Parts: sequence; C-alpha cells; structure tokens
Amino acid sequence: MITTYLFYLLSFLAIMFALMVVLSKNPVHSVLYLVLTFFTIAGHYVLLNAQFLAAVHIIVYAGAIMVLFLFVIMLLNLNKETEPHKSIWLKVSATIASGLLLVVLVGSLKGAETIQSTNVFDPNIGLIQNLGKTLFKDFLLPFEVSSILLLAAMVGAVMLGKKSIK
Amino acid sequence: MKALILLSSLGVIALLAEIFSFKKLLYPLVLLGLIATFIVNMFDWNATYNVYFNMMRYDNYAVAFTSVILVIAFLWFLMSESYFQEETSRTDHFALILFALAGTVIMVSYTNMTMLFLGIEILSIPMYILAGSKKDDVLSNESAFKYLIMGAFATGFLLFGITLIYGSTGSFDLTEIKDFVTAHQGNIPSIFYAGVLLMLIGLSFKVSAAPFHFWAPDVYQGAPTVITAFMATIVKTAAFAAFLRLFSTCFAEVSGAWTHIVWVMAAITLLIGNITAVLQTSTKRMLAYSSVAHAGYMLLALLAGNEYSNSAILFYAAAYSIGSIGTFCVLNIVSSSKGSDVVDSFNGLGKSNPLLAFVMTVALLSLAGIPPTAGFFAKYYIFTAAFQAGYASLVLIAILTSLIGVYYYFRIIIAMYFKESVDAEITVQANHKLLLIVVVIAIIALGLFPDCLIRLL
Amino acid sequence: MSAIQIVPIEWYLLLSTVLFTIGVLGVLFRRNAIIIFMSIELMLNAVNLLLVAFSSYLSDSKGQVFVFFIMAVAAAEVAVGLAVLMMVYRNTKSSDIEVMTKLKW
Amino acid sequence: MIKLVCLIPLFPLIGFVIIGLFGKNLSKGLVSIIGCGSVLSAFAIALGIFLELIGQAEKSVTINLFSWITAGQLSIPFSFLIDPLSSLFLLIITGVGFLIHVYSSGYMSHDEGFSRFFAYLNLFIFFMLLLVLGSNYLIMFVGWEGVGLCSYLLIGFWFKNTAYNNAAKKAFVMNRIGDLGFLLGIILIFVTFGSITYHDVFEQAKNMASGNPVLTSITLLLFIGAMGKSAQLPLYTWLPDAMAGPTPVSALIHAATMVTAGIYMIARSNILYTLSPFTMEVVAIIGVCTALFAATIGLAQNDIKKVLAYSTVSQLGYMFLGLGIGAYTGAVFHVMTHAFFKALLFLGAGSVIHAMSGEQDIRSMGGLKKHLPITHITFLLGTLAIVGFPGFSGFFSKDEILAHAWEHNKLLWFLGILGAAMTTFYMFRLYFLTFKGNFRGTHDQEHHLHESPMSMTIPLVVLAILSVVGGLVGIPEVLGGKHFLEEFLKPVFEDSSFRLAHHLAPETEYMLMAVAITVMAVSLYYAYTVYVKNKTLPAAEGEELQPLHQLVYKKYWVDELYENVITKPLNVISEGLYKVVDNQVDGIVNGVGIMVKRVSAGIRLVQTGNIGFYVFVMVISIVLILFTRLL
Amino acid sequence: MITIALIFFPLLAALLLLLVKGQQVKNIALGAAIIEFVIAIYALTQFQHTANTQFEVSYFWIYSLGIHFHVGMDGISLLMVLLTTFLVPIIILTSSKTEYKNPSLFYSLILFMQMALIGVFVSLDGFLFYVFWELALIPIYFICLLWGGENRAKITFKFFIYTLAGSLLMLAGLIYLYQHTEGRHSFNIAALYKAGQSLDVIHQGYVFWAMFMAFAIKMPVFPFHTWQPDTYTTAPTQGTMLLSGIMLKMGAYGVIRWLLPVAPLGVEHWMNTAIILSVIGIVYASCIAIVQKDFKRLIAYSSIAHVGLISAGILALNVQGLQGAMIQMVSHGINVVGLFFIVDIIQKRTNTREIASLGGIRNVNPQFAVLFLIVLLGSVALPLTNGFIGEFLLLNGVYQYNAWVCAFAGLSVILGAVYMLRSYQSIMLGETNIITSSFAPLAGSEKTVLIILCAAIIAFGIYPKPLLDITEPAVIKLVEGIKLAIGK
Repeated sequence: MITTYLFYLLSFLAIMFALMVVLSKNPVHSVLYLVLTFFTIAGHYVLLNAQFLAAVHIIVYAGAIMVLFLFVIMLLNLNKETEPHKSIWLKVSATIASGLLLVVLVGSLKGAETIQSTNVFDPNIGLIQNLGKTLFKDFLLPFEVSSILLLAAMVGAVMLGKKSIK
Repeated sequence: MKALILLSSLGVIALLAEIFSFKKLLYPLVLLGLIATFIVNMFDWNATYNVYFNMMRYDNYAVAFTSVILVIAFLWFLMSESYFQEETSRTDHFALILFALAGTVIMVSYTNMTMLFLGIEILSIPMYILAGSKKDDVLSNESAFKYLIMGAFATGFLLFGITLIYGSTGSFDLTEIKDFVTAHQGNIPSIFYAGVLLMLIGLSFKVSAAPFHFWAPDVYQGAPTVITAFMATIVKTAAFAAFLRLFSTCFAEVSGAWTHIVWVMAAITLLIGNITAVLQTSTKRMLAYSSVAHAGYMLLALLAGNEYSNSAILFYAAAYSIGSIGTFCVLNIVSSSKGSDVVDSFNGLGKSNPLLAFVMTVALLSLAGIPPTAGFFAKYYIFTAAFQAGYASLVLIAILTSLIGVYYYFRIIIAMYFKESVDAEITVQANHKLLLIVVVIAIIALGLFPDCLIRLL
Repeated sequence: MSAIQIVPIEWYLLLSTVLFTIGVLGVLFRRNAIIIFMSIELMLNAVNLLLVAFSSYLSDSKGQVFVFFIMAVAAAEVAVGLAVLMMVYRNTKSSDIEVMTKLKW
Repeated sequence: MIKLVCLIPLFPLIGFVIIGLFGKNLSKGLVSIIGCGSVLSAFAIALGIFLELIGQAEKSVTINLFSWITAGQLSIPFSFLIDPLSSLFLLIITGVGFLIHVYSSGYMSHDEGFSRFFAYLNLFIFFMLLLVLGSNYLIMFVGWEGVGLCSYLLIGFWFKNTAYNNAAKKAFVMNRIGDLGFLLGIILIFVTFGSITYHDVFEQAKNMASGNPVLTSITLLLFIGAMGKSAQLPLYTWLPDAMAGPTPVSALIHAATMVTAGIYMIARSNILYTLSPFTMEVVAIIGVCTALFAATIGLAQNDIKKVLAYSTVSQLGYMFLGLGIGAYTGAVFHVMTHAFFKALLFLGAGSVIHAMSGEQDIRSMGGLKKHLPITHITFLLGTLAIVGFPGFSGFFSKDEILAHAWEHNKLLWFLGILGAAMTTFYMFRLYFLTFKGNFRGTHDQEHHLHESPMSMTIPLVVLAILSVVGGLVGIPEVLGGKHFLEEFLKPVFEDSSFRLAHHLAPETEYMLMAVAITVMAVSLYYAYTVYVKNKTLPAAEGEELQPLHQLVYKKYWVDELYENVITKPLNVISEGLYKVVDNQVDGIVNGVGIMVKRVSAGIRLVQTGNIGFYVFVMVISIVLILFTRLL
Repeated sequence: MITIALIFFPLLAALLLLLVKGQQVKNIALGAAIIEFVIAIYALTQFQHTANTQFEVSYFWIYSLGIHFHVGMDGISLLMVLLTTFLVPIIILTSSKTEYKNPSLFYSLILFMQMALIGVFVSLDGFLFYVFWELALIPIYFICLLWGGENRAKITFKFFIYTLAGSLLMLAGLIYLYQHTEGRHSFNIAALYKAGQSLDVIHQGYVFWAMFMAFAIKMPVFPFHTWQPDTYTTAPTQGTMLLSGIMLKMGAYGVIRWLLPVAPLGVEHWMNTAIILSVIGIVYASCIAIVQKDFKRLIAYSSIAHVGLISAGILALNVQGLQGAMIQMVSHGINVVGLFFIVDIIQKRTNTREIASLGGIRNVNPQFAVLFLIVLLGSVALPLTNGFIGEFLLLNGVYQYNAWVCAFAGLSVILGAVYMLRSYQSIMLGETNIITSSFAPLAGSEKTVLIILCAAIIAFGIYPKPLLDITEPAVIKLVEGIKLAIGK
C-alpha cells in the first residue's frame, strides 16, 4: 500500500521538478530542479528493487554530471538576466508540439498489458551480484567497448577544451 | 572481431605516439595498420562466427562492409594527410578517426541492441568532436554544436525505441527478438511497433533521411572538408549497414508497420535532397544535399527488402563513397588554393589542371549515375531491386530526381570546361595524384565489372 | 516487495513517457544550450526509468545493465557537449542556440 | 536494232558527261559537234528502231537493264519499253532535239556559258528519252523529274538575273506539286496492282469494271502530274515565265517535248483513263478551258515569246481535250505536229530576237520581212500550220480532235472552234506586227538587223517543211488518205479504242472541216484588217486600256492571286509556326527547368539554420509517424 | 570476333590518340577511321544475305543479373555499322582545314563516339544497349561543350538533360521488361522480346511510350525536337555531323530493333498517335525551314522533316516502309553530312551563315556550285539520287498505312524543294557581293569529301540494290514476326 502512495508521490514530484527544469527562468535553478528530478527517479529505482542502480544513478548523475553542468553554468556566468527566451508564439507551438507527441506516444503505447513476463518474479535481480554476473558475462564485450567510447570522449573533450596554440 | 581489436589498439597506439613521440611515423603506421586490418579482416570471409554471447556476428555481410569501409578509409587517409599535419592535436585526430572506424566495425557486425547503440555512439562522439576540430572557426563550432545537440536528441528516441522493444520482447538480442516476432505473429504488443518506429526515426536521423536530414547540410558545410568527406562516405555507409542489418533481419516480418513510412521518407528525401541542391553556390553544401539525396536512393534498397537489398546497399555505398572521396579530394585541393568552395572556383580547371578536372568529371558522372561509371550501375541495381519489390512509382520518382541530380552535378563540369578563369596552375601532391588515379580506375572498374562486388552478398 | 508487483506497468510507461515528453518540451522550449542538454538528459533518464521498470517487471537483469551503458554514454555526451559548448562560447560569447544560424539554406 | 535501244539515252548522257566535265577546256566547235553528234546518233538509232518496228509484227519489246528497287513484293526493274508510242516520241525528241541543238550552236555562240548550255541540253534529252523509254511508271517519273530539273537549270541559265532564277524556281516548284500527285498515283497503282510495270498494270486493269473508283483516283492523281508538267489550269503559270530561258530552250523544252510529257503519260495509260469516264470528263473540261483561257491571254500579249508561250498552253489544252474525249491518236498526232510548228515558231522568234539584239517586244518591231527573208517565210508557214490552214499539218491534227469533240459533246466542239478562232487571230496579229508594216525600233537596232547564220536558218527550213508536210501521216479516210499514224499506234490504243468506237458520217466531217476553215478565214481577215489595213498598234506601256482588255493583258491577275492566296499565307504561317508555336513548345521544355529552380529557391529556405526550428520539424514529423500507429 | 574488333578498335585508337601530340593527330585519327571502315567492309564481304544474326559473340558480363556482353549483326545492324564507319572518316576529313585547340582530345572523342555508336548498333543485350546508348552521349556532349559556338553551355546542357530524360524512361522500360522475362531474369534480346510480347495491350502501351520517348527525343520527332536546332547550330561542324549523320539514326534504329518487336501490340495500339506526330513534324519542320535565315539552322529543321518521314515509315509496319527507312537513314546520313560540310565551307570563307547576306558564289566558284547542287538534289529526293529511293519507299509504306496521311507527308516533297531552292538561289546564284566576291576555291580535302559524297549520292540513287539486299531479309523477318505477334 505504502509503495503505491510512494509511487504516486514520487511520480508527481518527478513530473513537477521536471517541468520546473524546463520552465524556471534561472539556469541554476533548472540544474537544481534536475538534480531533484534525478533524486525522485532514484527513489523509483529503489521502489523497483534496483538499489544498486539507484546508488549509481545518484553518484553518476547528481554527483558527476550535474556538478559538471553547474560548473559550466557558473563558468559561463549564466543567470536570469543573460537567459535568452523564445517568443511566446514559439513557446506555445513548442508546447502544442510536445503535447501532441505525448498524445501519440501514449496512444501508441497502450496495450502494454499484453506483455507477459515469462520467468517468475525474482526480487533479487536488482542486486549487485546478479548485475555483476550479467554485466561481466553476457555484456562483457559492450562493457569493454564502452571503454573505447569513454576514451574517445575524454580525448575529444580534452582536445576541444584546451586552448589552441597560435 | 579482429578488425575491431586491431583498429581500437591502433587508436590507442596513436595516443601513445604523443607520449613516446613517434608522431612522424604515425601516418605511415596507420596506413600500414589499415592494410593489415584489411587483410586480417579478409580471413573472416566465410568463417561466420558469433562473439561474446551473440553480441556480434562476423558473417560475410559484416566482413564485406568492413572491407569496403576499410578501403574507403584508406583512400580517405590518402586524401587528408594535410589534415593531420596540424601540430598540437594530430595524434588526437588519428585516435578519434580510428575509434570512429572501430565504431563502424561494430555497427556493421552487431547482433545486439546494446552493440548497435554503443557502435552508433562510438562513431558519433568522435564525429561531434572532429566536426568542431577547427576550434577557432565559428562555422566549424556551429556544425559541431548542431550535430551534437540533434544527435543526442535523436539518440533519445533511439533508446526509447530499444527500451520499448526490450519491454515487449524481454531481450536485446536480434535473433531472440526475431524469434519472438515469429513466435507471436498476430499478438505482438503494440509497444513493440512503437519501438520499431522510434528506432526507425533514430536511425533515419543517422542516415540523414528527410525529414530528419536537417543537420546534414549545415554540419557538412561547417565541418572541415576532410571530416565532411568522412561523414559523407564512411559514416553513411556504416549507418546504412546498421539500418539494413536491423530492419532486414528482425523487423522484416513486421515490415507492414514501417514500409509505408520508409516509402514516404524515401520520396521526400529524394525530392528535397535533389531539388534543394540545385541552387547551392557552395560546392560543399551542394554535395551535402546530394548526399542526402543518395540516402534516399539507398532507402529504396532498404525498402525493397529482397535478395538484392544487401548487395545493392553494399555496392551503392561503395560506388557513392569512392565517387565522393574523389569529389571531396578535388574540392579540397581547389578550395584550399582558391580559398573558397563556391562553384565558380572551379572555373577553367579544365585548362589549369586537366587531371583534377578529369577526375572530378568522372567522379561527378558517377555520382550523377551516367554509364559506364560505378554510380550508374549502383543506381540501376537499386532501381531493379525496388522494381522487383513492386515499388515502380517510387522508382519513377527516383529516376526523375536523378535527372535533377545530373543538373547540379553538371554545373561543376560546365564551370570546369566552359567558364574561363585567369588564375595560375594548381599543384597536386603525389599522394593525391595516386588517390585520384585510383579513384578513377575504381569507378570505371566497378562500373564495368560490378559483379565482383555484388556477388559477395 | 517491489512496486512493480502492485503498480501496473502501464503507469511506469505513462510516467516515463511524460518525463520523456517534458524533456522534448525542454528542447523545444528553451534557447539556452545548457538547458537543452539538461532536457536531453531528462529524456535519457526517462528511458532509464522505463528500462528498470521493464527489467524488474520481466525479472530480467539485462535491462538494468543496459542502463549502465546509457549512463556511460550520457556522461560521455555531456562531457563532449559541454566541451563543445565552452568552445562555442569562447568564440561567440553566448550559449544561445539562435546565434548559431550562420549555416543555412 | 532494238537491242541497241539503251544506246539512245546513253549517247546524250555521254555527251553530257564529256561536255559537263571537260567543257571548259574544249573549243566551242568541238562542244557543239559532241552535243549535236550525240543527239544525231541517238536519232539515227531511233529511226532505225522505228522502221524496224513498222516492219515487224511484234509491236512491243521490253529490254531489261537491271533490277533497280526491290522491297518485299515491290520490285522495280530498270528496263525500257519499245512500242509505237515510245518510238514515235523518240523520233520527235531526238529529231527536233537535234535540229534545236544545231540551231543553238549558232544562237548561243556568243554566250560564255556555251558548253554548260550544251551539257544541260544533252542532259535534258537524256531524261526526256528516259521518260518515254521507261517500261514502268517509276522510270517515267525519273525522266519526269529529270526534265523538270533540266528545265530549272535552263530557265535559270543566266543565273545572275534574279527574275530568271525566280522563274526557274517557280517552274520547279509548280512541277513538284504535280509530281507529288503523280508519285501518289504511282504508289496507288502499286498498292492496287502490286506492280507498276505498264504491261502488268494494263493487263490487270483491262479486266476491271469501268468507273472503278480506284481507277478514277489513280487517273486523277496521274492527271495532277500531267497538269503540272503540261501547264494546264491551274498549274500553268510557270510556263510563260519559263520564257526567261534562252529561246532554243523554250522551243525544245517548253514547246516541243517536255510539256507534252503529260500527254504521253495519259496516252500511255490510256486504258486506265478509258475505264474511268469521270476522269475523262475532267481532263476534257480542263483541257478546253485551258485552251480558251490561254488563248484569250495570248490575244493581248506584246512579248513575242509570251504570245507563243500562251499559244503553247492553249495548244496543250487542245491535246488534253483530245485525250479527254478519247481521241488518243489525235492527241498524239497533235503533239507531233505541234512539236514541228511550235518549235519552228520559237526558233523563228529566236532568230528575230537575235536580229533585234535581244528585243522581244513586238511593238518595237515590224517590217522585218525584208531584213529576215528566210525567217519570215518559215515563220509564216509555221503560223499557217498552227492556225490549221488547210493542208498544213496543224489542220489535220486539230481537225481530228475537233471531230471527236463534236461527236462527244457539241459544246466542247464549239469551245474548241472558238479557241481556234482566237489562235488564228493572235498568231496573225503576231505575224503582222512583226514582219509587216515598217520598222518601229530604234535606229541602231535597225542598222544592226541581219538574217541569222546558216546554223540557225537550216533548222528553220527543215522544221518548216516538216510542219507543212507533217500532217500527211494522218490524213483522215474521208479525205481519201489512210490514217498511217492511227494504224501505227493501234496496238497501243486497241484496248481503249474498241471501248470508244469512233464513227462519224463523212458529210458531218466535211461540214466540220468547212466550219473550221471558215472560222479560221474570218478571224484571219479580221486580224488583217486590224493590223495591216488600219495599222493599229497595241497600246504602249501605262496606257489606259478598257477593263476587259486590261484583264486579259494582265493575265487575269492569276499570278498575283497565287502570290496572295498561297505564297504569302505560307510564309506567314511558317513565320507563325517558328516564332510562336516553336517557342511555345520549347517554352514548355524550359519551363520544367525553371520550375525546378523556383521550387528549389523555395525549399532551401526551409533550412533556416535554427536548431530550434529543426527540432520542431523533427518532432512534428515524429508525431505524424507515430500517428500512423493510431490509425 | 569481327564485331568485337569493330567495337574496340576505335576505343583503342582513341586512347592511343590521347598520347599523341601535334600535327600527326589528324592523320592518325583518319587512318584509324579508315581501317575501321575496312574492317566493316570485310564484315560485309563475310556477310551472308540472310535474316540471321551473324558475327555473334556472347560472354557473361554481370552474371548475377543475367546480363551478357552479347553482340552480333544482322542486315539492319550491318548497314548502320557501314554507315557509321563510312561517315566517321569523312567527318574527320572535313575537319582537315579547321584547327581545333587540343586536337588529340577532339579526335579521340570522335573515335570514342564511334565506338559507342557501333556498340549501340550491334548490341543484342538490353543492358549493353543502354550502356552504349548513354555512352554515345558523353563524347558528343563534350565535343559540343568544348568546341561549340556561342551560348553552347546552356544549349548543349539542355540537349544532354533532354535526351538523358528520354533514356532514363527507356531504362525504366527495360527494367520493366527484364522483370517479366521468364525463368532466371535476363537482358538477352530474345528474352526481352518474349517478355514484351507476353504483356497485354495496356502494359505494352506503357512499354511503348517509355521506349518511344527515348527514341523520339533522339531522332527527334515533333514535339520533342526543340533541343535539336539550337544544338545543331551551336555544335562544331563535326559535332553536328555526328549528331545528324549518325546519332539521329540511333533513334530510328532503336525503334526498329528495340521497340517494334518488344511491344507489337503497344505499337499497333499507339501507332496512330506516333505516326500523326511524325507526319505533323514533317510539314511543321519544313514550313519552319522556309523562313530560316541561318542556313545551318535551316538544314537542322529540314533534318527534322526527313527524320519525321523515316519514323512514320517505320511505324507503318510494312516492308516498304522499313526498307525505305533503312535506305533513307543511309542517304540522309550522307546528304546531311554533305550539307553541313557545305555550310562549314561557306562559313569558313565568309564568316557568315546568313542566307540573305550571301549570293553569287556560283560566279566565283562554279565547281563548288555544282557539288552543292548535287547534294541539294539528293536531299530534295530527286530521282537518280539516293534521297529518292528512300523517300519513294517511305511514302509507299506510309500510303499503305493511310493515303491521306501519306499525301500530307508528301507535302515535304514540295516544301523541301521550296526551301532548298530558295536558299540555293540566294546563296549561290545572282550577283556576287563584297562578302562572296573573294570566295576562295575548294581545297583538295574539301573537294575530295564533296566528290565522295556526291558519288555516293548518285551511285546509290542509280543502283541502291546492294544496300537494299543487305537489309531485306532481316526486315521481312521482322515484319512477319510483328504481324504474327499482332495476330494479323
């Protein structure tokens, strides 16, 4: 029972914060709202027995990525005043567009109940042990490959970041 | 697999070169590495095997596409030596390109959504960076930026699609998904279809099919010419290989859900790509639009979904890429010597440098699809495939639009041979000469003996 | 005791769809590149959430593993993205996407 | 002898080739020897063949040279046909042709184009012989167009003069109009009979019902050809203009031979015509109309050659009248006599012009009789012959035609007589004004007057004799003669003749002759009173004429009519097609290109460069794509 | 084997020519062309006068698509090959007095073109045919673009696009047929015939139009002719000769070989439209020719008129018409080359093609006048010239289709005389003027060319049988085949 209410609460908060991310005038606020959104999502993870993932989520997103964002915003010294805004018409049309998107997505997603899970429910799949097994057995290759990805990203970020000598 | 390992280690070596300072050797080293990779890759021919729990399958499809990509990459390196001269970050450039190549290898051989996703990203992220590698050039920045934002945005949809498919089938593995589809014919959950469509959207962004092509012209124009060439040839080839691999294997049986959409997309792509290219003044941008158009032709093969499709895409990609490499090489030489890439900068090239003009002509004829060039047979083959599958009307559109294509390609030819210009000779380096001659020979040879390529698949 | 046993999967679908759409809205709505990035992150997280939901609904850990990769990619993209953004800012002194319209037609 | 027939056209051809290639280097004497010699030798052979033909029973011999055109069942041999008709024409052509060659060697002696002239003449003879010798319609057509070419070349002989060139062009084009009809006729013949060889065609035609529409259309088409070539209404206007050529040409081509090709053709295909009465009527009516029409014009002309030209047209009209009423022999007979006296008249005129150093207007002549005695005598004889003075050749031939006309239709006969009266008038008008009275030309012209050289007078004499005695070959039975010509030509016309038998009571014939003679005498006397007694002169240029006279003098403004009804509109239409239609058609083509550019100019604006917009469009299209799932 | 030689010898020569520099180029090119002609003559001597395809060679080319390198010659092909090989040396010879910049390229393009043309005429595989068909377009395009007159870029490009559009339609048609070949798909001509004839009227109609458009544009038939006058006018003389003398025949040949047997029902169903168009074209073009001021342009239009008659004769579907078309293609090739050469001669000496501004040339150069006259007579189809044979047979053929159409078409006989004589008169006759008074005599090579052409004109006019015999069996077989397919 509790979980249901928690679900509703978290969902509500998640949507609220997410909207605030989009709507708040001040970039810094947006970042903070995004962090909050992530926390709510982490909460969902916990509800779904994905505790490890929740932890990682907090660490990676709230811990690393968001800090990075915040850092950049500070660096560029963005704030309410410098924040550019679209004309009202564009905003309206944007809202309508995404509204339509929502409608069609929801419309085309109905009927998920037809999915039948084959294997019996196992509460432990979210545990680090299972994940580890899957990750380092079935998904070893992606795991390795993603190292290339990160390496590339790192090299690239550095390359772009450093001032070019003239 | 071997190719993947070799390429990524080559990338790492490139990075080490910075530390152990054998930068000078790097360029030849990479060329040799590519050749080695090519040879090694050839050992996998007909030796179909799966790696790491069906993450990738090295079937002939993978090998063929890998080889094509490697060849093009080799040519590309020949063309863009100067790009790697810049002191500060040449090794980074090498590394990024090589990683990107590794990504393409994954994209042509994946059998798991995870690999597809990673492959796309491994290919894209270096591209985002390289597009902006002219750091002080605002246009270069802009192109990188546009590419990045829109790429990430599209990735979102791709992932959403993957998720939905996972949700409905409980697997990321193509074969399992395929089995699921065959098993549940009739009562496939609707979210599966939604997933298919979302993946379609994500991938058609990558292959720059209208209406998800908007990034292409801007990015192509802004990026350094060599990178544009890379995107236009290798990236496109890989993207199409991935696209086809996915849709011809596990989504073939639900083709009812997506063919009509691809039909429309192909038509729009053909029309927009070709028509918009007509009035472009910047050659680079014109070629960008033309590459959009070519995506349209390849979509035809994808749509056909018959025994021709694989070889059609393979051949078309090869023909188109070789042609583009030639074109971009000449464009690069000309624009760097004239300091502008507008069509008029080709004026009088026929006199001032017959070789360049000749190669350009052949390459353009190939892109325009005039016999006996490779481009002609590629188009012809695609048309046959589509016709076979009963898309006659689409073929008709394709034919008419290719006529428009002729129009804008010939603007350059006319400029080269008809218009007069006063400026002096253009000198061409040896490796460029080599490249150009190879390109011409390849175009003609493929045009005259296409069988050698299409019989692979 | 997992929420998935009580809460039907549709709700999760709906929730993540809404979040995803909000992300899209953000991309459409704002001009500040950074906010746009964040909106994209939001989209990715919506996907993550859905993945996790599915994975525990199907009692299959692959879904959660996939989330790792998404995170990795997201991190990489953000890193690169912000680097690009810095570079752009260096040249244009702005993070407004509408100043970047030199390439057109 | 008959075996040698292919030599007949060969000689002139050789002559043409030699003169044409080396004429520049040869002396005039040699040229004229080759020119005349080739024709003479042709004449010799023709004569031989003629006599042989009279001798032998086999009246029609075909000589095959080689197979010319073959396509499917169509196979056209290049072969010659010798029969009375062709051999007769051979004689006329080579004979008269030879005389005119001789004449020309004198007449043209001062012209720098001497050798060219002879080359053309020989070429003409060649084609003319081909025309009559051919054993099928296509060979005839070859000669037909060939002579057309030669007449083109010879009319425009003095090619520096634009008026002459125009006349030449006019002649060629008008002939072409006829030729098209002829060609279509030939094709129709092939389509109908599966062959175009005379023999096969006639054999099959014999067994066809009279008035068969196919035959009618064939004959009509052929007749169109004849109209063009033989200058019948409405295609006659080229002939008077053709007088632009040197006088011998007018004599040979535009009087004696070429213009009679039409008659030859119809006589040749007589059986076809006999079987299509309708066409016969048409031919007869056209013929008589032409005869009258041309005669009226002739009444008022002042150019000596023009008068003769119109008289030629009207005489040709008589011949067609003859054909139209089935008097094939008569027509051919008249062709022959006409060849003699008309050639004579033209050559005489030529001699006059020669003497008058180029002057052709009879108003500035007169009293030439004492200066040019031979010319005068011969010309007089010619005139008598043409007006049908009893005993002269013209009398018999014309009489025969008129007799048939009477039998066929009284009106036709009356019109014929009327024409004859006019002929008499204008011919004597011409004669009186030229030779009688006293000289009206300038002084130095008078000083320069002289009789022509032997080379010119001898042909005159010969022709004069012929035109006097030429009629003797066809004296009708009623005058106690036996119609040699009819006998001779019987085999050619027998299939027709039993269909239109010709029986006229002797007394009617006498009556007709009497009428003809009286009419002739009356109008002769009238002409005499007008031009000799009262010494009236034709009005000078620009002088006011009474309307009728003016109408005739201006040749009924037919040329102007054609100019305004055909030539100008054609040019206007063509101009329109070129300037308007062609541009429109091209405009459509270019329009496509322009349209593409327009569209391109529009579409490229969609690429605004604004990420926001791009993403927006992408989202919208995603919405649309997903929407298809909801359908 | 000999067919292979015919195709690849010019290519070889063309490539070699690219290496040569300087004065020798012309002579080498000429030599090569003459050798080619000799080969063709040799082929003629080896040729048996039957309907069979001879000198046949067939290799797999693109195995996986059933495309063969399949070439061979029956009478029809052989005649076209003879025409090509006869004209090309002459065309090269005509240029001997003209100095083109970069001659080696110029002549190698001509020879390259010859290769493509011969390929078109001998190929017995649909795909191969198409490839050669397009291949022929490239050299001529560059010849016109590089050495053409004013405003060439626009005009030649229009020509290129226009003809390409047609060809692409043909390609669609070919693919369509290919899809209907039974068993393992193949482009073999026999298979395509079979496939085409298996279709019903409607679909054969589609095929007909897809193919006919290509040929109609190439010939060109009204109203697809608008590229032609400009292109002919602006192209360099040799280019114009190639276009009008040979390339135009590709269209007619295409109709005979690739249209009639492929879609007999379609042809029968649409022949009225097509023939009417052709015939309209005849009169239309003739009328326009009358009012032309530029002599070259006038000839261009006259060429449209002639080709209109040819296509009408072909579509009339009877032996006479087809034979006429064959012979007329040869004669037209000879005559039109002669005429364009005459234009060239005049233009070189007077720097104008304006009919009105010329005149009296005959006074200065009678020899030229005579030769000109003969060529002219050939083109107005005077008997005993080659033009007449063709025109007679063609009219004959059209007449069997419909008398009135034939009569209408026959107007060209009159109009032709009108415009030709008109221009001859005002160019050659009359008094000389400043431009023409110093009209230089003919050079040796010019004389040679004109004399050869005139000889041909008269020879074939007097004795066309050899030519007719070459094609007759094949034509008869073709016609019977079609009649059979139509079911008459």
